[in-house]
Amino acid sequence: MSSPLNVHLEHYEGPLDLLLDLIRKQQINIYDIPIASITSQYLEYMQQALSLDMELGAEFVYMAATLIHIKSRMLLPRDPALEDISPEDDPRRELVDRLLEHERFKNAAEMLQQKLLVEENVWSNPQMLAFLDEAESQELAVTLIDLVRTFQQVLDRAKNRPVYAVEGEDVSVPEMIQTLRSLLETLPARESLSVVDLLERQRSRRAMVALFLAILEMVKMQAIVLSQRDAFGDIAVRRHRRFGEVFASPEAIEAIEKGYH
Amino acid sequence: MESHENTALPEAAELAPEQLAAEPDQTGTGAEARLAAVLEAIVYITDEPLTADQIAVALGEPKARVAELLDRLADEYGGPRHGLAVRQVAGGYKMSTKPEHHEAIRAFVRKLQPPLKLSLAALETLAVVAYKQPVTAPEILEIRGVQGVGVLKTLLDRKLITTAGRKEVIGRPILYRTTKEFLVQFGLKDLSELPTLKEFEELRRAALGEDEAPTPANG
Amino acid sequence: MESHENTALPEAAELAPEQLAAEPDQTGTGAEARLAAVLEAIVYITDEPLTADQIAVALGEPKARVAELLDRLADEYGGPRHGLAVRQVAGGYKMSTKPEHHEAIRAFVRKLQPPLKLSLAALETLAVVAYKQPVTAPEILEIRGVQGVGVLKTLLDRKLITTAGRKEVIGRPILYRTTKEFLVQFGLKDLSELPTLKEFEELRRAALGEDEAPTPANG
Repeated sequence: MSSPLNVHLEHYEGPLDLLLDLIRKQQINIYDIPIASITSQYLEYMQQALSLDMELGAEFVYMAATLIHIKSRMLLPRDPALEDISPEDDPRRELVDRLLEHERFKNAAEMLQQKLLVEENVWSNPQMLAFLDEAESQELAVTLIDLVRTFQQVLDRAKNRPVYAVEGEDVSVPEMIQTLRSLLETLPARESLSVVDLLERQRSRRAMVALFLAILEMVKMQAIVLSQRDAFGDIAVRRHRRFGEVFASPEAIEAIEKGYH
Repeated sequence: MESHENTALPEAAELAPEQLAAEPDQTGTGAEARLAAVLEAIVYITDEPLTADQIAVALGEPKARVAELLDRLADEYGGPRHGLAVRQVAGGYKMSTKPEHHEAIRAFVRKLQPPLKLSLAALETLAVVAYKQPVTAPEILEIRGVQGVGVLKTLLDRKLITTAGRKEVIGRPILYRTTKEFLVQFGLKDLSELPTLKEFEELRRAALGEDEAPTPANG
Repeated sequence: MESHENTALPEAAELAPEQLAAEPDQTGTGAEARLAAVLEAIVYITDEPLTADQIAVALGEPKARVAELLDRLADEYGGPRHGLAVRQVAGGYKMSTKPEHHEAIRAFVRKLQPPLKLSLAALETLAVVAYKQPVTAPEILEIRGVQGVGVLKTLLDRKLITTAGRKEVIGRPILYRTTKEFLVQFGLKDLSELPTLKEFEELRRAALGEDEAPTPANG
């Protein structure tokens, strides 16, 4: 049997696109998919893609597993007596539903593209500007997304801002520990500070480094606990339960002061 | 540069109907013609489609009358003698050239607005948002069967979609919906103008049923 | 992914026949009406007045015919039903609103409830307040790295932010927070609906990953 994929290897956005293409090109009745041959064609595509170093996402692998699973379920003989009591759903049913749903949205996307095509051939020439005050015409209509994006840009700018060398503004690690300590002391129990926020508040690179070292020292002293909810997420700082104990003895700070002088 | 200064009108500060009619004839068709003329001017200048309600409120005119005159305006421009159209887009009225003259007009268009280029992935995502809104990113991924929310950002950047609160499920994912800009860019009067998903299904089935011809290889 | 950047006619014709199909009857009054329509669209779309000669040459139509149709167009728009005019300016034709309606239009524009519009500085400040609230003016300056307390007043005037007591540090600076009006303007039920920076970052990173960086083989 010849594969519909022999000519050239098409790029598919996802496994549903690939399956739909296989089904539609061979004019297969989607409600009665020959799962064995479709599965082997699907796997053949994956193999060819692999040999050509084409990038296939994890979802392609997952779909392959799904197909094989369906195939095995269809091969299993069902007890006719059992079938009478509780007729089993067609194992292909869920996949077919997903394929049809996906296809509907592909068609909708096509329809949208046609609408765009028409709009591209239509021009407007509004003359509102002549009737607006100058100040108004320089303002932008804003949405929520602009708000987030703008905040992100402000933070990026703050990060890339040239660090002005402010004499006397530089702080030592022990000073930074004291600062952090007082910040944390006033913080309600169980609340945390964001490390990113703390770093952003520093005015110089030196201060940032000092803050960073201070945090490490305080972890070592068991004065604070760091937590991170997600990989690459922000890091939260909160008080260790021994927080009070640690700072009760002045030796701890003294030891650090010596270490940094 | 321009002379909108030589206006004969005294203070038309509050746009009461009597004041709008500058000419002596205050009755019937005179005032009507004048309102129609003002509406035409308004549809011409505005950069965003305005609804009949918005226009009526700002003018201080009865909504029904404004709506009727706007529809009449749209009808008039619909005729073949006109190269302009007054179309209903995003619930409002918008003046533009007619699509069938695009070839002739193209040569004269200075500020060709860059066409809205969207990848197929972006269009599919947009379609899912349009039909399933409000919808979360995981739900979109489920339907598309593909990893990748990057296109969402493209759509957000182009203001075709926006956020619509959060879904009250674990993780409180952000909900997305289409914007007014979406309707404008795609020339849609409102969302109900989109064909239903069922209609797509029927079209396809009809095509397969009547015609056994292989579906053309797309591309 | 297809490009319809240049004239999309062949494709277009099959895609949306009724809307884009251009040609039909080129004879007699049909052609005349069509040329008149094209002229109207051209006069509308061009910002510089074009002479009848310029238009005729570009369209490949007889100059006399173009000039005649343009004059007829100007006559038609001259009627009182029209709020627009096609006037001869500097030897060319140009569409504009009629001067006698300018007061009405200006008053209309003033009364329009505009979408929330802000200068970039105001938007930045609002964003900082939204995400860092309650926050003081010095803290805002610190984050933005730009002087400009004037925008705070703008935001206060527009009722997008309000004061929220004083911060107990030296100088006891005033704290600011966003208002209910802020929520209304941005379509938020409450502040927890603000997308977090993390969510935005994820979209951004995903967008970069998908659109630009070629993903390394096998994830």
